[in-house]
Amino acid sequence: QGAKEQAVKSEKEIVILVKSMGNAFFDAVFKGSQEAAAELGGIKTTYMGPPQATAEGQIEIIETLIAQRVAGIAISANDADALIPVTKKAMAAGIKVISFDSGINVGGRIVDLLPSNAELIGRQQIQLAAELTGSKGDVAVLSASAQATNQNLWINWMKEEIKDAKYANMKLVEVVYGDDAPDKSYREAVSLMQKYPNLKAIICPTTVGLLATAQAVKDAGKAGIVEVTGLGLPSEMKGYILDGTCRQMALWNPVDLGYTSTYILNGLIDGTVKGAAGESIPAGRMNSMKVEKDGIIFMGYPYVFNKDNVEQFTF
Amino acid sequence: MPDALLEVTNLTKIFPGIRALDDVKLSLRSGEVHALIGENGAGKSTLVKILTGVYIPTGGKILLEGKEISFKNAIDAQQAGIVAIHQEASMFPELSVTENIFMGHHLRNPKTKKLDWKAMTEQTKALLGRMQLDIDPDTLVKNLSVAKRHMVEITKALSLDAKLVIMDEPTSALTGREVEDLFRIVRSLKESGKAILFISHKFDEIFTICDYYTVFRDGQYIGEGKVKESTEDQIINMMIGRSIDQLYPEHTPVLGKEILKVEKLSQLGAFKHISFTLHEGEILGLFGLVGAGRSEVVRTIFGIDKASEGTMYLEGKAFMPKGARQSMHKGIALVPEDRQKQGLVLKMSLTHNISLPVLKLLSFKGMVTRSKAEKTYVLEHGNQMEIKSAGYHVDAETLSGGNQQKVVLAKWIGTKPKILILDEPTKGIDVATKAAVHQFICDMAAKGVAVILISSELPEVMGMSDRILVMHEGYQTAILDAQKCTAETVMRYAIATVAQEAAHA
Amino acid sequence: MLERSPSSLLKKALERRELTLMLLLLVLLVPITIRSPQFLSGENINRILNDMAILSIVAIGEFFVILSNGIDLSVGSIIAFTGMACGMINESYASVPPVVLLLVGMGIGLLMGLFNGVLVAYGKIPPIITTLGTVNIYRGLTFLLSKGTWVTAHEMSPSYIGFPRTTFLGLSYLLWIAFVVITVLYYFSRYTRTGREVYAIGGNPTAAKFVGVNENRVRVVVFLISGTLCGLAGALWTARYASAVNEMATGFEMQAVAACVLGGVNFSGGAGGIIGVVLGTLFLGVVTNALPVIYLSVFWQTFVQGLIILVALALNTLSDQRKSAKLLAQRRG
Amino acid sequence: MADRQDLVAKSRLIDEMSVKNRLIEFFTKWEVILVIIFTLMVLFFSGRTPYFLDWFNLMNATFQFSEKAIMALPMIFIIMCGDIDISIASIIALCAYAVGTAAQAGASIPSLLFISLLVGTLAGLFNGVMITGLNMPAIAVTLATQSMYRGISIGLLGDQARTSFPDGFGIFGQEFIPNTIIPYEFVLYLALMLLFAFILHKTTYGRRLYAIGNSAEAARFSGVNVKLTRIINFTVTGFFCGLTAMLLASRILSVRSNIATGWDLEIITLVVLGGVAITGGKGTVFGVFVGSLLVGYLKFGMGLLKFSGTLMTIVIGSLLITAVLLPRLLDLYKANRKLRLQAQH
Ligand SMILES: Nc1ncnc2c1ncn2[C@@H]1O[C@H](COP(=O)(O)OP(=O)(O)OP(=O)(O)O)[C@@H](O)[C@H]1O
Ligand SMILES: Nc1ncnc2c1ncn2[C@@H]1O[C@H](COP(=O)(O)OP(=O)(O)OP(=O)(O)O)[C@@H](O)[C@H]1O
Ligand SMILES: [Mg+2]
Ligand SMILES: [Mg+2]
Repeated sequence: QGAKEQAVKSEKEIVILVKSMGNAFFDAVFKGSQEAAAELGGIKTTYMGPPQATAEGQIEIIETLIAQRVAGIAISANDADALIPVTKKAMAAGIKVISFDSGINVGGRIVDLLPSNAELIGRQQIQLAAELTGSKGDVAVLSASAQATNQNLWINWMKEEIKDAKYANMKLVEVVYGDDAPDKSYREAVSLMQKYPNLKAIICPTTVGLLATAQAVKDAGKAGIVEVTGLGLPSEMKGYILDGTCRQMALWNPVDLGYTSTYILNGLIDGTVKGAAGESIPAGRMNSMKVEKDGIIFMGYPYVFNKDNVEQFTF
Repeated sequence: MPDALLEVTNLTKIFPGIRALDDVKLSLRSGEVHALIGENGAGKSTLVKILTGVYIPTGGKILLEGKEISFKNAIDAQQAGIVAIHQEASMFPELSVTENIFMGHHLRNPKTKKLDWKAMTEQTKALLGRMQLDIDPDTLVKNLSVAKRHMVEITKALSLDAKLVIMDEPTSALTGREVEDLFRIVRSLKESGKAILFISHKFDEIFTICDYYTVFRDGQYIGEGKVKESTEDQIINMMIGRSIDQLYPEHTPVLGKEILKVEKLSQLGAFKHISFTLHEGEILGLFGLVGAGRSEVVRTIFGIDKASEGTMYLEGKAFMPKGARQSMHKGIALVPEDRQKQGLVLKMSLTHNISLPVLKLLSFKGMVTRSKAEKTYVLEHGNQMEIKSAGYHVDAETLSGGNQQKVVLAKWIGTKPKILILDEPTKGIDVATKAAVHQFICDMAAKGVAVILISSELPEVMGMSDRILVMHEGYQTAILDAQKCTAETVMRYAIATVAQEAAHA
Repeated sequence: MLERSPSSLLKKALERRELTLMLLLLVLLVPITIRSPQFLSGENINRILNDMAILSIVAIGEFFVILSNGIDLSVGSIIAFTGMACGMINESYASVPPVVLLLVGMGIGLLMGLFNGVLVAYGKIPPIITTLGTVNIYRGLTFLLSKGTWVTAHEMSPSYIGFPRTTFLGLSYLLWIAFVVITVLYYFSRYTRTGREVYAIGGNPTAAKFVGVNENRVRVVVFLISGTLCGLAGALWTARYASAVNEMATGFEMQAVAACVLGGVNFSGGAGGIIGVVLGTLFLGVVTNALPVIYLSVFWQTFVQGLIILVALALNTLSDQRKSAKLLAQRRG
Repeated sequence: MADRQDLVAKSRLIDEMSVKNRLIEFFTKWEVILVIIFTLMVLFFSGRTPYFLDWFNLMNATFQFSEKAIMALPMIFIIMCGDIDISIASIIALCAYAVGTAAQAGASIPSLLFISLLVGTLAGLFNGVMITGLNMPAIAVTLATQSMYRGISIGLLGDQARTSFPDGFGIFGQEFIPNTIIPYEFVLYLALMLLFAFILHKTTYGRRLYAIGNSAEAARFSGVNVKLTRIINFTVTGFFCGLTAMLLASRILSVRSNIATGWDLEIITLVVLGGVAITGGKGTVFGVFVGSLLVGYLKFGMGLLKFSGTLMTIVIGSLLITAVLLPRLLDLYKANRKLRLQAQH
C-alpha cells in the first residue's frame, strides 16, 4: 500500500471541477488544462463535475477529493458562498484551491481567475446589442438560472451601462431566466417576443440560452427584426451566425481559461507563487498573469465573433 | 355416474403451511343443482377457484364432459363453459353496469374489432330485464346498493353462455325478494340444462333449491347424497362429525338500567329519525332489507360516520363520538359487516389484529408495547373462538372467510364492552360456529352487556332478540317485541307495506 | 367515432369531472384576457397548443400507467435518451428522413418501456420503485451515449429541425401528431379490449383476474405505451428545440403527472379519461403561458403554478364528494 | 390463575414453532441482504483505493449523507402509512430561507432553530391537513405544494443569497466532537435513528402505523385515529425538514432558493431501498439505516474511484431495482421449494 501511496504522490493530481458535466464550454476548458499539463509535466489533470449544476453536488465531489488529498482543485462554482466551508476544509488539508469562470468569494479560494472583467463583459453586451439595433428599441436579457453568480454580476453591469445617455432610445425591459434548459429558454424567448412588440434585441449571457433564443427567433420568422446576441461558443453558434440570426456575439477563450488555471495551480502547488496581490504568475503561452486585490486575476477581453471569423474556431 | 358433466378426482391443493384440498372428488350432472357443503375452511372456495382457473391445483384430475381440462386463467375456464359468482365481491366500482358485465369478454364488431357498446348496452338491458332488475346499464357500479351490486354480479355470470354456473354463497348479501329472484333464476338455468354448483351455509336454502350434495371437511371428501333423501341432522353430522343443537339458546333477559338512548338520529342520504333505547342485558335486533341503512346507523353510533341530526345519551349523558376511539373508551364495540375491509388488517398477523383495539391496555403507559402481555391476551381470546389457522403468527388473509369472522369476534370480546354491536356477525359462518356465536351473544347479554344485532336472516333476529327495530329505506318503521310478533309482521314492516304513513309522519 | 347522440354525450360530459375542469379553465381565462386581450388571439392560441403538444403526448402515456394504478417517473429520462439518440443519428446521417427518426425514437422508447413493464409485471416491483430506478439508469445511459456532448442546431439537418414546424392546413405537424396520438389512444381506451382491461386492472385487480384479464400483459402494455410515446416525444423534442442536451426534460414526469392530476385521473387507478388529461394539459399550458403575460414577476411563477394545481385538485375532489353525496341521497329518496 | 400459566406455556410453544421458520426467513430477509451487499461494497472499495478504509475519511464522508438519512426517518412513517411526500426538499428550502433571512436580521442561534422548526412544522401540517381533510392523494397534494413551497422561497429570495450567519453557526453541520473524528451531525443521526426505531417497533404508535399502512379502514374501525396519525406524520416530517434546513445551512453557510433540489426522490430512494414497502405496512428502521449507509458510502467510494456522476446514478438506480428484485426471486424460490416438499409427503 505504501508503494501505491508513493505513486500517487509522485504525480501531482489536479482536478478541474466544473458546474456540471456535459457542457461543451467546460470540455474546452479541460482541453486547455491538458495542454498545460503536457507542457509542465508531472501533472495529472482530471475532469469532474456533478450530473446537475448544484452547489451540493460540487460539495460532495470536493469531499472525496479531500479524502484523496489531491494537490489542487480549480473550480467553476455553482454558488459563490456555499462552497466556502468545504473549500476551506480542503485548503486546511493542504489542497490548493482556485476558482475560474464562476468565482468563489474571498476566503474560499486562493485566487479567482476571471475570464474577463465582469464590468467589461456586462458593458460589452449592451454595446453589442446597441450596434445591432442602432441603439433603438426594447432589449431583454435571457439569463441562465436566477442563482448564477457570474451572470448576475454581468447583468448588473449591463444595467449600469444602459444608463448612459447614448442609449436614451434603448430600454432594458426585462430579465428572464431559462435555467440553462433549452426548452425553458426557448419558451421564455418566445414569450418575450410576444410580450414586447417593440422588442429589438435579446441578450443571452449564457450559451444554452443563446442557442435556444436563436432558434426561437428563427422559428418566429423574426431574424433580423429581433437581434440575438450574447455569450456563446462559436462551434455551437456557427449556424446561426452564418445565417444572420445572431450577427455577433462575444466570448473569451475557454481553452485559454483551462490552460491558465492549470499553470496557476501548478505554481501554487510548487510553492513558487503565493497568489498575493501584486504578484505576477507565469502562465506559459499566456505570458504572465497579474494578481490584483482579493486574489482576482483577469484574463483578457472577450472576443467578438461574427460571420467573418466564426469558422476559424474549434471550441 | 355415466352422464357426469364435471368429474373431479384426487384433487389436491397445497398452500404454504396448509392443505386446503386433500384428494377430494366431486361429480356434477347437467340439469342439477348441487350443493357443496362444509364448515369454514373446508376448502369450498378453493375448489371454486381451481375450477375457474384462478388457482392451479397441486395434483388431481378435472374432467369436463369426459375430457381432461386444465385452466391457466379465468378465460380458459369461461371458454370451457364454467363461470362463477365469487364469495368476495369482484366488481369494478368505477365502471358502468354494462362494462362490469362484459369485462373480459367485451363484444366486438367482428370485422373492425372495435368494441360494440351499443350491442353491449342492448344485451345488458335484456339481461337485466330477464332478471327483472330496474337498473340503468350506464350507472357506475359504485353508485349501486350492495344488493344491486350482487345482482349485477349474478347477471354477469349469466351473460356468459355457461354449462356450469358456480355460486359461492350468493345469498349472503341478499334478502327476501332478491333471494326469491335468485332462486327463480337458478330454476330456469336448471331447466335449460345447466349444472349449478351452489355453496351456502343456510340449510333452508339448500333444502329449497338443491338436488344433490357433497360434503367436505378439513379439505377432505366426506360423502354425498340426494338432498331429498337426507335430513339436516345427517348432513350436519357429516360436516362436523357430530350433531348440534340448532335451536337458538335460551335467553331470559334480565334488563338492567338504560344505557343508551338514541333520539332522532339522522344522516343525510343514509337514514332519518332513528330513535330507540337500549338496556343492559338486552339484545336489540336491527332488521331490514339489505340497503335499509342499518349499517350506517350503527357506524354512526360507533363514531365512524357523523350524524347530521339527533342526539344520543350514554348512561344519561349526552354523547356524540368523533371517532371509534372515543366510543371504544366509553365501552362500545362494533363488529363491522365487511370483515375483509373493516374487520381485519389482512396483512397483519392474527396476534396483531386481535390486540389492535386494546393495544393501549397491553402496553406500558399506553405507549410502549409489551409482547408477552399481548401474547397471553391473544391466546386467551383467540382460543375462546376456536380459530382454525396455522398459528397466531400467520397473516389474517390466509384464513377462510368464516375463520376470519372468528378473528374479528375475538378481537372485540377483549375490549370488555358495555354495548356490543354486531353487524351480520354470522354472515358466511358454518352452523357449528354459528351456534357458538349465538351462545356467545347470549352469554354476553347475560353478563349485562347490551347488544345490538344486525342480521339479514329473519329467523336469527327473531330467535335472538328481545326487541326488534325494523328499518325500511332509511326510515324506522317499527320497534317490536320479539316474543309477541310473528315473522310476517316483521317482514311487512321491513318491506313497509304497513309503514308508509309512519315513515312520513 | 361518436356513437351516442350529441345530447346524451353532453349529458355524459356534464356528469364528469372534465366539466369542472372546463369551467375552471374558462374562469381562469377571464382575468387573463382582461389583462391582456391578445391572449386569446389565434396566433397565441396556436402557440400555446404547440407548446403543449409534447406534454400532451407524454401525459397520455402517463395516464395509462396511472390508470393501471402505477406511475411512470422515468418519462423525462426516456425522452432524453431517445431525443439524444435521434439527434446523434441526425448528426451522423443527415439523409435519414425525419419520419424514420420518429420511428426510431418510438422503437427505442418502446424498448425502455418494455424494460419498465417487465420489471413491474414479472419482477413484481412496484411501478414507483421500478421507475425511480430507471429514471436514474436511463438518464445515465443518455450521458454514456452522448459522452456528455450536445447536438446543436447546425449539426442537425434542416429537414429534421423543420419537421415539427411544417404546417398542414394551418397547423404544425407537431400539433397534427399530438392530435393523431390523442385520437388513436382515445379509441384504444374506449374501443379495444386491452384498453378497457387497463381500467379493470386499476379498478380491481382481483376481480380482473376472475374475469380472465391477463394482468401481466396489461401492465407491460401500459409501460409500452408510455415508453413509446416518450420516444416519440423525445424525437420531436430534439427537433423542436433544435438541440439535444443531456439534461433535457429533467423533471418532466412531474408535469405529466400534474396534467393527469388536473385532468381528474384517479390516483388509485381505474378511473379517468383521455379528454380529462388533454384538458389538464391545456390548463397547465394556459397557466404557464399566461403568467408572464399578466406581468407576474418571474420569481413568483413557481408558487402560483403550485397554488393553481392545488386549488384545481381541491375543487375537483370537493365536487366529486358532493356529487356522490347527492347520488346517495337520491338513492335513498 | 392456573390457566394463565398454561397460556404462557402455550405462547412459548408458538414461539418455538416459528423459530425454525424464522431462521429460514432470516437469510432471505431484506435487511440481511442489504448488510451482505454493504459488506461486499466495503470489500470492493477497500481493495480498489487506499483512501476508503480510513477512519477519518469514513467519518468525514458522513457529512455527505447525514442530512438525507435524517430526513429518511420521518419519511419511513409517511410511507409506512401508504402516503408519500415529494415536497420535503421544498420545505427544506423554505426553512433555509427563513433561517438565512432571520440570521441576516441578526437573530441568535436558538431563535434560528426555533424559526426553522416552526416554518417546517407549519408547512408539514398544511400538507397533512390538505391530504386528510379533503381526502386527496398525498402524491398529488405534495406535487402541488412542492411548487408552492419552492415558489415562496424563489419569490422572496429571487436571485439573492443569504450568506451572513452568527458566529458558531457552523458547528452543527461542519464540526466534529472535540478531540474525535466524529461529526456532530452523524451522532445526531444515530440518536434519531435509535429513537425512530424505538417508536416504530416498540410503541403503540408504531404498531398503528403498520395497521394503517395495511388497511386504513380496518384501523379506523379498530379505534385508530387514522387522520390524526397521518397529519402527525406529515407534521413531524415538516419538523425534521426544519432541522435538516438548519444542518444544511450550517454546513454550507449560504442559502439560495434552489437549495436541496432533487432531494425528494433521493430520500424516498433511501427509504425504499431500506425495505419499506411503497404501498405501506412493511419495513424496518434498521433496513433504512443500512440502506442509507449503503447509498452514502457507495457514492463516496465511487467518488474516490472518480466515477462520473452519471455512472453513479446508473449504479444507484440498478441497486434499487436489484435490491427489490432479489428478495422476490428468493421468495419465489422458497415458496416453490416448500410446495415441492409438501407435495412429496
Ligand atoms: N391464498 C391462500 N393462502 C394460504 N391459505 C389459504 C389461501 N386461501 C385459502 N387458504 C386456506 O385454505 C383453507 C380452505 O379455504 P377456503 O376459502 O376454500 O374455505 P371455505 O370452505 O370456502 O370456507 P368458508 O365457508 O369460510 O368460506 C383454509 O384453511 C384457508 O385458510
Ligand atoms: N351509493 C353508494 N356509494 C357508496 N357506498 C355505498 C353506496 N351504497 C351503499 N354503500 C355502502 O355499502 C354498505 C352497505 O350499504 P347498505 O345501504 O346496503 O347497508 P345496510 O342497510 O346496512 O345493509 P346491510 O346491513 O345488509 O349491510 C355501506 O357501508 C354503504 O356505505
Ligand atoms: Mg369460502
Ligand atoms: Mg350493511
